Amino acid sequence: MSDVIIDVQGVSKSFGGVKANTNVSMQVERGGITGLIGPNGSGKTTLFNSIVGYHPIDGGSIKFEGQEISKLPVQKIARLGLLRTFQQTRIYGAMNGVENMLISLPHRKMSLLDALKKNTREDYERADQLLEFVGLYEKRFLKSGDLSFGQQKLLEFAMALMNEPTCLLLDEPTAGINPTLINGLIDRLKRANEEFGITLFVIEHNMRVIMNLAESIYCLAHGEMLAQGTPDEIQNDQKVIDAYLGAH
Amino acid sequence: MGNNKIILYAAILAITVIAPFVFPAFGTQLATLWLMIIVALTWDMTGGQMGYNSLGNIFFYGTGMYVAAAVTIGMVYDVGEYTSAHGGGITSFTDQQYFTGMFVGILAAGVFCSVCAVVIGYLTFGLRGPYFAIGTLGVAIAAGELVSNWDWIGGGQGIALPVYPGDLDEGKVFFYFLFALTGVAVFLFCRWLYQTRFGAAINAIRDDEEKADAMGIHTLRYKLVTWSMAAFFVGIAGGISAFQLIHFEPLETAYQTINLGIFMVVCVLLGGKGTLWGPVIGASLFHVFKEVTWNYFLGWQWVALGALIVVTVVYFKDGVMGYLLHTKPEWFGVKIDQKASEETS
Amino acid sequence: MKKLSLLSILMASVSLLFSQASLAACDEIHIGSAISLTGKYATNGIHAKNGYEYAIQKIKDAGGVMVDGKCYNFRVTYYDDESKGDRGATLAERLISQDKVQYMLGPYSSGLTKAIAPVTEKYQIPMVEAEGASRSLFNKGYKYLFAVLSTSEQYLASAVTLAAEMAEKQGKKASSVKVAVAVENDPFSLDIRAGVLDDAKKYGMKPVIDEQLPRDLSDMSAILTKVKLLKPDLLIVSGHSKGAATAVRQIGEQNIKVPMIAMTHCEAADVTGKFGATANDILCSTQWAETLSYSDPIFGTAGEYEAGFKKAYPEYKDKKVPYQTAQASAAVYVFKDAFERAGSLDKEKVRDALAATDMQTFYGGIKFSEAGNNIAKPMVLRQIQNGEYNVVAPSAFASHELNWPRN
Amino acid sequence: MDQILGNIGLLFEFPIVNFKIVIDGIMIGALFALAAYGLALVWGVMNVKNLAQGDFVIAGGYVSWWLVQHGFPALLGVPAAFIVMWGIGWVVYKLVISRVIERDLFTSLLATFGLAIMMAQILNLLFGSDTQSVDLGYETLYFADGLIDIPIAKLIGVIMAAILAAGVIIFMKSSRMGQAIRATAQDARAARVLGIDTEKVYAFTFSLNAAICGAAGAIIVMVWVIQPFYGITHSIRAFVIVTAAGLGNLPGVIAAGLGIGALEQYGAHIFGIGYQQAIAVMLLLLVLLIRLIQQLRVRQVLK
Amino acid sequence: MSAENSNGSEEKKKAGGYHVGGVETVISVDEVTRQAAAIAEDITLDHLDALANNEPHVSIKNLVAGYGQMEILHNLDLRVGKAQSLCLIGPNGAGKSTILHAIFGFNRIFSGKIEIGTGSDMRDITRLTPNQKLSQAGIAYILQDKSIFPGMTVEENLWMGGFLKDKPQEAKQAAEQVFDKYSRLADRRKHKAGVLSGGERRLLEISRALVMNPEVLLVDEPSIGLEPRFIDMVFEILDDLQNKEGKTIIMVEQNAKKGLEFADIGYVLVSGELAIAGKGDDLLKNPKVGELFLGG
Repeated sequence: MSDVIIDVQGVSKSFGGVKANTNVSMQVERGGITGLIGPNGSGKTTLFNSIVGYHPIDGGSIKFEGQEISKLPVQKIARLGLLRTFQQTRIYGAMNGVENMLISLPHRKMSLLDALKKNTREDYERADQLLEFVGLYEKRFLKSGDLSFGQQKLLEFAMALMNEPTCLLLDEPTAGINPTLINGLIDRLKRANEEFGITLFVIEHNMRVIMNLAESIYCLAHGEMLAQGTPDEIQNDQKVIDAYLGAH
Repeated sequence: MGNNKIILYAAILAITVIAPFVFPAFGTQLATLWLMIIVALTWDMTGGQMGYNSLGNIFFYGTGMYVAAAVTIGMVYDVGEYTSAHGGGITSFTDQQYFTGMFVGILAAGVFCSVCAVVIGYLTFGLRGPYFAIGTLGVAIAAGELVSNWDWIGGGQGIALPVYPGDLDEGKVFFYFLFALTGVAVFLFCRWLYQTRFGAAINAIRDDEEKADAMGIHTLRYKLVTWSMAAFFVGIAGGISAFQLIHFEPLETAYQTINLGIFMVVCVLLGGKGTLWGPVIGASLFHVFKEVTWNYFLGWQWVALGALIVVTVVYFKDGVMGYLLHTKPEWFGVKIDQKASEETS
Repeated sequence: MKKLSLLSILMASVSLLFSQASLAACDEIHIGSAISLTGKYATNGIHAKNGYEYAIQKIKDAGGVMVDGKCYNFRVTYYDDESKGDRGATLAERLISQDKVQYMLGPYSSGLTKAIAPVTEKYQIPMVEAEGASRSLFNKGYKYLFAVLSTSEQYLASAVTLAAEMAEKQGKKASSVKVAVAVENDPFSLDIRAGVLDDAKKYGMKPVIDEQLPRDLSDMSAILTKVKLLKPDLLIVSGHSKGAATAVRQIGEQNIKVPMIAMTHCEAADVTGKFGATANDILCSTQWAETLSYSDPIFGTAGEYEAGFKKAYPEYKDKKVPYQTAQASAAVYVFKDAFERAGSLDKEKVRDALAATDMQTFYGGIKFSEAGNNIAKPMVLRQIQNGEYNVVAPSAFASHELNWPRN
Repeated sequence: MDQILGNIGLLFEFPIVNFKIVIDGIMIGALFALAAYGLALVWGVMNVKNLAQGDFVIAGGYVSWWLVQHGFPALLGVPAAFIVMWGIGWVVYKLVISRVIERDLFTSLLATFGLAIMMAQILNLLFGSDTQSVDLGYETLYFADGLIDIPIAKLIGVIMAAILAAGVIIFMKSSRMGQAIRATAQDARAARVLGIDTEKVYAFTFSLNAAICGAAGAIIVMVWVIQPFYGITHSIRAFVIVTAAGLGNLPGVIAAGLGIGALEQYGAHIFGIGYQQAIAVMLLLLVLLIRLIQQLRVRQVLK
Repeated sequence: MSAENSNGSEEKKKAGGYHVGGVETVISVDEVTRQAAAIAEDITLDHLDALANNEPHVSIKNLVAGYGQMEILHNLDLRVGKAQSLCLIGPNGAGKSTILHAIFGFNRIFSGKIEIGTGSDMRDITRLTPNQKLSQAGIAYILQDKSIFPGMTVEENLWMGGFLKDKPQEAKQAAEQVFDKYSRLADRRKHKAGVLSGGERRLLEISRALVMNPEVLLVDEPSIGLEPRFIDMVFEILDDLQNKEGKTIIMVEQNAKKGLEFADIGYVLVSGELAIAGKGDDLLKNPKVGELFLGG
């Protein structure tokens, strides 16, 4: 259990004097599913953005596979194989599902000459397979902008898989999804982890989801790392209960 | 490719070839039409397909003109002396000097412009939306101003190339085919490019660059490559124009920001942004409109052109191709799934 | 007044459409011209066009052009070149290949002429032009280009001579004269600059300021500040009408004290009308003045030309008829003369006749050099004295004494 | 090169020249700032980048000039241009701008560019292509041996510009329409929920912008010259200023306007007046580049 | 381009190497919609009236509405009594927010009526503009999140709430009353609204709508993006407004559990039509609703 893929050490970040993250440290194990929870305003999204390169950090270090990434911009980090999804899903609404998948081919592994080729039969097949995997095969020729929010989230997830990431960061994958869809999504996430061997790092608001999904959970509150442990440990941690559930 | 398409392409090709012989009097206008098609198609590479609306592509046109001229002249004379206002002596070029100079000059124009695109792109592709448009416009204006103050290349006097040595009508046809060949080459190039993964990637940049970044697409590299490909062709078009126009000067002919620089954008919008045929159709319509207004609305042609721009942009936003896509989707092989389109509400 | 010019554009375009039907008696000689009806040269372009039209009417009234016993009238097809070179070149192509004109009248400005001349040369179409003075037009070996006006390096060169004379009168060396030059960055003005610098060099004078004005000039106070600091003895300004207007205005505003100021386009910019006394004592170069003693059988004397023109074009009644108009008329007259001498409509014969031109006109003598520029007519320099344009140089034409120094 | 060094030398040889340049720059910059503020307003409130800004200025100038030609006092030109351009702004809004507000940013840029071409040409057809100006016939004040000259006309112009700017500031702060404009700029949807008729706000804002530009033009024609085709330079300057100052920041716009006026004068002095336009554009590029580098430091791009 | 490929076989390919999702795990929104339609009850107007205690304050009758050419609500009826609260739940795209938009006059109404008041006081307000809705009909709309004016102070934000008052002074007075009620806001009155915390912003959004003293509050997703303790705070405020001040509340809530716990009446909306209507508590207990929307 010592193969750490994302190593966050003592990261601090403040916006205009307001401290969003203070000395946060955490690790994501290779091949596992790690969760990050915390109430709104606890600095989850800030930490997430620091890792994916959306803004610079004030101090500390973030390493991906041993490489310091805290100064790299988004696209360079993505090209290392550390991929993210967006909370407000981002897919190419004007294109259909297959086109979306084909765009998601791992360009980071391509030379310019490779990019100047047309898509191969294998590319199309893989796109179809993954669309089937998330249950969108029948809708693959629909304009994706016309899909429902939940379907768009699934498409985005499929796109991420198409990209063959080493590690996938998911920003609130179940936010705004109908609860009935959530079970299926959890199932897909788990299978992506097991079958494709993709390390998942999931930020979630929904306790129920994360408890079912993650093997290791971190809890942030007020920008500080409050607790870390297995789902059971976290669920019974008094500090977490106080911070997260408020008056409950 | 379906049968219909082959017939269509063959017909267009045939018209292209015979046009200058059928309408010899219109040779220059037809050549200009191809120029418009070239600049519109290349503008659409970044503007329509990649979402970077440059107002500064005219920079490559002007630079292409000057590079072609400087190289051609430089192979025979000292450019500074040639352009000098005091420069005495009547200059002359042999046929061989003329054609070698033209070949090398035009090619150099293309290459130099694509290098310029990479350099300028490196600085400006961090800009988005209006800032990119204004920034590139600024580059083009600044370049025109600087060249107009650069005596070596003729400054505000402009620069004159030698006249085509052969027969006059032959010369006209010659330039027509230079433009037409380039135009066809650009069209085929675009047609191929948009079908590759690269084409899909630049579409992705257009639709959501942040997402493209997050998926690890080499956005900057692709942007630079696209623009430099576009610049290559615009530079070549500029080089050909230089020889066709013979005399040109920086502010109104070469770096004509508010003429050709904007017209190419209007052509694309008129025809339909982000489509292969849009720029071609738009350029043709625009060119005809322009020629007609300035025949029959003498003095008012600019008002008419301005109005055309406003109307196109404001009321006709998807252009001809967009309109056809809406009303005749079956022409484009798009199948409408009745059930699906109902569900989406 | 402005409305009138607008109206005249419309009328012209309408008459263009219907003109084929309206003329009868004499046959037509079809001439083409791309001229600036819009864009920054529009004012002068319209002056030139009016000059062409007035001459055509006068020639028609005088019985037309008699070629080999047949009577002809001129008809001109105009296109608007928008004051842009590439447009002009395209239009010239169009006039020649689509409208099939065999002869051309020039556009306005040296820049446009430079753009069009290669085209007319290419098609071997004789072009008589009246508004492109840059001498760089005449070192290209063009054989079909003829200019009735003096080349631009002569425009203000006599001002340098005047300044030298004045310096010597004061007991100073001519070489001590400090010259400041501010010209627009266009072919015409750059040529003027070249002429002035050449002449200054001859006298050993030193240019203390040598700057170029931008094409959309609206402020030249930066140069005028340097003028204040460096105190030149002669200030040369050239920038078409807007250069003249801006310069006179700011010279007055900033109270620039230079003993001699010389510029072009004073009349076209109507500096006396706009700025009154501020314009006093400024030297203005002109190709022609109505006070000069030239004359010819069609237009009469220079003074009669002025009067006749004002009658035909009432919008000019409150101002000077600009020389741009007069030389445009002269260009048409040159064509008439050449056709009649050639006795044929063959364009090669006409070209040869044009080359052999040697005539007197209300505009002055016209005789073309090998290169096609007019060598029979000097430039004159007028000084604005109490709101009047009085010829002060060269001495052969001078009607008034030079006021020096300017105050 | 020698000339540039010589020009720099003059700055040290006659230090007073620096004052002159700065004063000139500020007097010009004050007028740039007005048009730029109008641009910042429409940009901020309705996300319209108006490239016809300069042409509104020139049109305002011609309104004033026309009045003077017809015997009206010159100072009347400023309010008259304000009112006339208000009307024109309103018409332009209804016909064009109202249809580009919700559209992508390039649309407004191009639509207003078409507008700019039309306006310039119509002005040319109406008034001719000559440069025009209105001579107020006022004296010029001289200082420092006549090296510094302040034409009273310019002084009046600057004062009028200041009054106009102050009026606009007070209007935006305290009037209801001003508040509605600010609210709409910050969140149009929320403003609609509170019963603000944003359509009316947009129309008002755009008309106000045109009116401010028109008044600026009426001042410019008194202290400078105008010509139908000068619009684009004013537009470019407005964009330089707004880009440098940011949106919704009136003091910033004024400061940037004055600063750019001064910088341009310095540039014109050192490199020669022929580079004036190039200098304005270079400043724009420089500002963009600086802002870009700033953004890169926070791992972002300039939107 | 992709059209060529659309001719490809429609039958499911056996994906090499990957599991193919079985029918039981295929997740589909359509499936939810289908199930919802299956449980749809026959809803009578009497039933709706009864839920509104037969004294509806806001009534929607046979409403057909949408955006542009698109029809989203089909023949919808709604009744809510004075000082009652109604919560609309349903899958994404069912038209919940469209109802609020229609009531406030933000979208296109093809046919049908919206009325306010009971008996003889009943007024047809279908065609009023948002502006008139707020100033004449006493209806206020509280947007989802991020609708404050960040560059204005808290005080100015409240004054903007009274934009439609005849005199600015009245708006200021009304704002003072709001400050008296919510001292948390009063403490920050001179601060820029942009620096407020999430909960404070939501409080400001709600209280800003109170400046015009409306009778009906349209509340769009009050809990979205809020941490749990603020969610409770928001519902307490709404509860206070309904029960102490007699405001009628019509709410859209994604968090169906919270919404139904709070509301007197619950409507389940599917594809622009009413599927189930009942008392909030009843719906909570309804197993079908629970299965569909409450996550089991």
